[in-house]
Amino acid sequence: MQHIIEMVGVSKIYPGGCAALKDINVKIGKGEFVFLVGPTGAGKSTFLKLLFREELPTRGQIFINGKNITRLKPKEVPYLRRRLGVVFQDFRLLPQKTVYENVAFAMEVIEASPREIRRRVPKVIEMVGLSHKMNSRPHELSGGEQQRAALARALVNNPDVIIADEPTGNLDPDTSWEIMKLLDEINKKGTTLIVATHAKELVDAMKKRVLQLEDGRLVRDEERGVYCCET
Amino acid sequence: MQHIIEMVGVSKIYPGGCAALKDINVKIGKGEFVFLVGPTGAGKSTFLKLLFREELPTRGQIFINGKNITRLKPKEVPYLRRRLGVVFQDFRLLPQKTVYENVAFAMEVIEASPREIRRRVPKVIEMVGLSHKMNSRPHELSGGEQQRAALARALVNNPDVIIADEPTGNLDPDTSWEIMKLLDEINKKGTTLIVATHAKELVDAMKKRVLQLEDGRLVRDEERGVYCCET
Amino acid sequence: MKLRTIRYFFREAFVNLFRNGWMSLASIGAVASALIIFGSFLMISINFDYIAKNVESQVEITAYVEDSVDKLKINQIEYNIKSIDGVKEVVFVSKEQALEEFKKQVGEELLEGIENPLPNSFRVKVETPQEVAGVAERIQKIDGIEEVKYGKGVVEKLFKITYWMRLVGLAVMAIFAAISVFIISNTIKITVFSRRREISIMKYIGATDWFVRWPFLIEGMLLGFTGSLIAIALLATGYSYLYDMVKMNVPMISLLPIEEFYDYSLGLLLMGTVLGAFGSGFSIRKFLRV
Amino acid sequence: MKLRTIRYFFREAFVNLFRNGWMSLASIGAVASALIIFGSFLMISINFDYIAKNVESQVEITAYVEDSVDKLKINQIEYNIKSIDGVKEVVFVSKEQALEEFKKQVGEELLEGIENPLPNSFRVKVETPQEVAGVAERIQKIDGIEEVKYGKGVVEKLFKITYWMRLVGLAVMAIFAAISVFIISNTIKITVFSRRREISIMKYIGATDWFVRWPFLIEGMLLGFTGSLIAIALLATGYSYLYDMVKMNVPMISLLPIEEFYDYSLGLLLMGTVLGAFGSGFSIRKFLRV
Ligand SMILES: Nc1ncnc2c1ncn2[C@@H]1O[C@H](COP(=O)(O)OP(=O)(O)OP(=O)(O)O)[C@@H](O)[C@H]1O
Ligand SMILES: Nc1ncnc2c1ncn2[C@@H]1O[C@H](COP(=O)(O)OP(=O)(O)OP(=O)(O)O)[C@@H](O)[C@H]1O
Ligand SMILES: [Mg+2]
Ligand SMILES: [Mg+2]
Repeated sequence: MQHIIEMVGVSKIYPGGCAALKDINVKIGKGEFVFLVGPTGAGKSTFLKLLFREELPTRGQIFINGKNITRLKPKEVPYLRRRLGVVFQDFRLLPQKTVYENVAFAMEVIEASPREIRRRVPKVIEMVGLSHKMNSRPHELSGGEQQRAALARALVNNPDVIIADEPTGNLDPDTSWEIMKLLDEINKKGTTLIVATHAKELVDAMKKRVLQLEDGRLVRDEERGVYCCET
Repeated sequence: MQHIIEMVGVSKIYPGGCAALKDINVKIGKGEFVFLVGPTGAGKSTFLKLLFREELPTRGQIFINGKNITRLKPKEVPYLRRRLGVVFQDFRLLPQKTVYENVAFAMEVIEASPREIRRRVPKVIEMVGLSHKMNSRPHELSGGEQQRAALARALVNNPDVIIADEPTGNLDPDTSWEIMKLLDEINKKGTTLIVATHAKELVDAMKKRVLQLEDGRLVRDEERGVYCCET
Repeated sequence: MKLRTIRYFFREAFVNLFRNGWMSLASIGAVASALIIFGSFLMISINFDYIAKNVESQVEITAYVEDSVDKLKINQIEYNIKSIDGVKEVVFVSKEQALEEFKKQVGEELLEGIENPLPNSFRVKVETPQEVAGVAERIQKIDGIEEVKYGKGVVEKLFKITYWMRLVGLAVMAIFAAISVFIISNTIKITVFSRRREISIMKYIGATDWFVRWPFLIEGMLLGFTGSLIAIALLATGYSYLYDMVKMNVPMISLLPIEEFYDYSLGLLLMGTVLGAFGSGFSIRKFLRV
Repeated sequence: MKLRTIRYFFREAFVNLFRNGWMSLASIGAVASALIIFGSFLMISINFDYIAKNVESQVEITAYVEDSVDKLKINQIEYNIKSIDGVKEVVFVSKEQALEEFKKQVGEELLEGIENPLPNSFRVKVETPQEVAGVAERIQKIDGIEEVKYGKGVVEKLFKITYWMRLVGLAVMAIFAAISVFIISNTIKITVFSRRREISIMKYIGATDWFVRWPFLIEGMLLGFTGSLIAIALLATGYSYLYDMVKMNVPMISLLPIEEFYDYSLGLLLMGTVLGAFGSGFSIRKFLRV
């Protein structure tokens, strides 16, 4: 199996001294579905932020598709990010744009054709069950609706890797299940998925690879794992 | 039992036409612990926003402690809000202030004495398990840490009613449990609690009164209820 | 309101001033620029007035005395002129003095050996230049005065010019005062706008309008005050530099000495401070309605 | 870059202009105010120059001809003067004309019956007023010229004044140009700052720097353009009003006609537009670093 993501000896110490990640070594293969679990403040979001270069590691190397992304020139960063679809924990929807425009924006960035945009955007919004809110602005949406809008934006360009930071934190169990099934389908088509989550039941039911962080350390890496209550 | 909160025929239609709440009639007694459940977009946050006057109902009356809060003059609104402790779904921490300052601010608003502030704030931050992040700004916190900071701020003034909108959405199951136990303790001391949540397991385990919203309607009101998967 | 709350307001204002870093600098810069502009116009306008006064004060009346009048009568006439209301200064110019001056003007050699055709005269200055016509008329009526001249027509023109100088100066100053106020309040409005979320959060926590507003007001005051100080310092430096340069290089133009502007600087300082405070205080209003 | 992307940039710029509502208005207002200030000083400075030129062009040389010179020789002298480099206009003033003028000046009756002491003379105007001394010297050397006068001393003073008028005008204009640039870029910087979150989100989605920047640049350009148009319209209205007022009420001062400002307005328009565009383009930079 080819490794699409590889972390070698990665540590992240935030200015201020908080060591959010400590010597992480991990390989993720193409097409894998990985859950990232751990208590609050364990470093899950930091782990994901390193992948799309929101943060740079203090030590260590990160390879995506064999390319060392800690050495990227600022000019190359956008092209890295375009191959990743990210659902941010705090959503990061553009406040002035409607759901449709937010999703379309991700396609405009890669200079997709207007026809393609008009075809694809409504389809993806439908997939996350937000068709009825297509023309609402983020501040007119409920928490769960914002979360799904963020998910739709991450999916729209059919990225190689989808990085989702608690994509069901604001969703009821039923909707969470649907979203997970959707992600599973996307994964089956070959997309690599990395999902940080606290949804114990979902993790237990899905039986995917589980990476557990604890206080910045990778304490468990289990194929077909469970959320695990005690470590 | 005395009713601290009473909604009479309350409807909320947002500008744009979305009917978020439809003819809600509900009474909540002093010292009750109420879960507000329902699928995403059902109107839970709207329900809570009506209580602290972020939104005004389109129709109907809302009484808190027997006072009709839909008729409050703008000048009276702050005094209503001071009797409520609110955990917002989107946290609403002041971005320029540290965790300590954010919590202290809620006490400064009610003109508490500096001594009282210095005594009480660290205690409450300790209660939510955030002592090690006391001097961090919100953007330096993980999602779960922000959520607990917001909770600390809601608790600090010992309000009559605590309104929490998904206070565990960004927390792992263990931490969620601790937070719930904390809220239960506070409730046992006489504070009324209204908690909107998607955490099925917690609701099922706590056996409190459950109000279920579905598409803006109150479809279930059960003492010692469960989250309930099918309606 | 409790004393500790007032202390909190001031602490909060100072802390925000520093936390907002370059945003505060930008506001201070805007206040400073606006007041430099307004201050410059103020100075120009005041100098206009000063120069106008200078020029006006040079207006004088020449009263020619009849040739037949003797020394004694002349003293009497001088006394009569002096006792007219509004006369400031009377100088007697004898035939001989007049000829001397005339020779200087026209060129000595041309008038050599000609019998002096010029009469005795008085030069009269008035207190308020605008009264010159009235005074001239009254001098005319004095016995022994042959003719009165005061540049009729020219003086009127001069007054018209100085009147217009003043009017335009004032109008332009008023316009630029308005523009300065706009620039200051505009900038402060934008900075407050960029903190609207903060303001709404405070309100949701249960803060009263004034609890939110006071620190903003004080912060605005500090910004305005600092900006004004900078403006005043730069204006003073610039003006004294200009003053020295003009004095050295163009001695015939005399500008108002800088001391005269002390009171005005206080005005500028007040203006900046008040605008800063009220700009913040007012702009915040619409964000408090939550 | 694809054509559709360019179309997207423009659509985005226009949409943001409207979505940001009063923030856009505030920026336009800032550009307009700053350019009104700069434009006013530009107009003042240009009028200073114009008035200085007017005054300077009135400088003339008077060349007195020796009494002994006859009619023919006078023609010859006139020809000689005309052929001097830099001479613009030569007017012959005969003894009789000179006396007439002198009488008007001094008062007819005083000079009645006196033999005419005044010589024939030429009044010479030069092309560049600053050359007056040189030309005067060369006229002096012409045979038959007794004396040359051009207000030596006074003319130098005059030039000194006009020189200073121009210098101060330019310096003040430069200072106010700088202040205007500061006000515009300052305001735009703050508005961009208040959208920094948006900018960073776009970058996180995978937008290149220029993809984010272009709409801002175009938006800034539109803001600047609109602001400049408003400034120009107000300046033109104000100036033509002033011009008419001055013309009616103070006919002795002549301001530059408004037509002369057409080219300058184009300059202002360009300045506003470019400042708007670059202000946005530069301010955005630091928020792109994510
Ligand atoms: N910008 C920052 N500056 C300083 N410290 C930070 C910063 N971001 C995160 N941290 C700290 O790093 C640690 C890990 O944070 P991270 O966001 O990765 O946690 P997490 O596992 O995502 O938690 P959660 O489940 O609550 O979202 C936390 O203790 C947090 O306070
Ligand atoms: N400001 C608004 N303007 C227009 N519609 C709104 C606004 N706020 C909420 N809505 C709509 O009202 C409905 C109820 O929203 P609400 O936030 O109350 O849902 P919720 O139950 O809290 O959902 P979640 O669990 O996802 O947070 C949603 O369909 C939402 O889109
Ligand atoms: Mg996180
Ligand atoms: Mg909600």
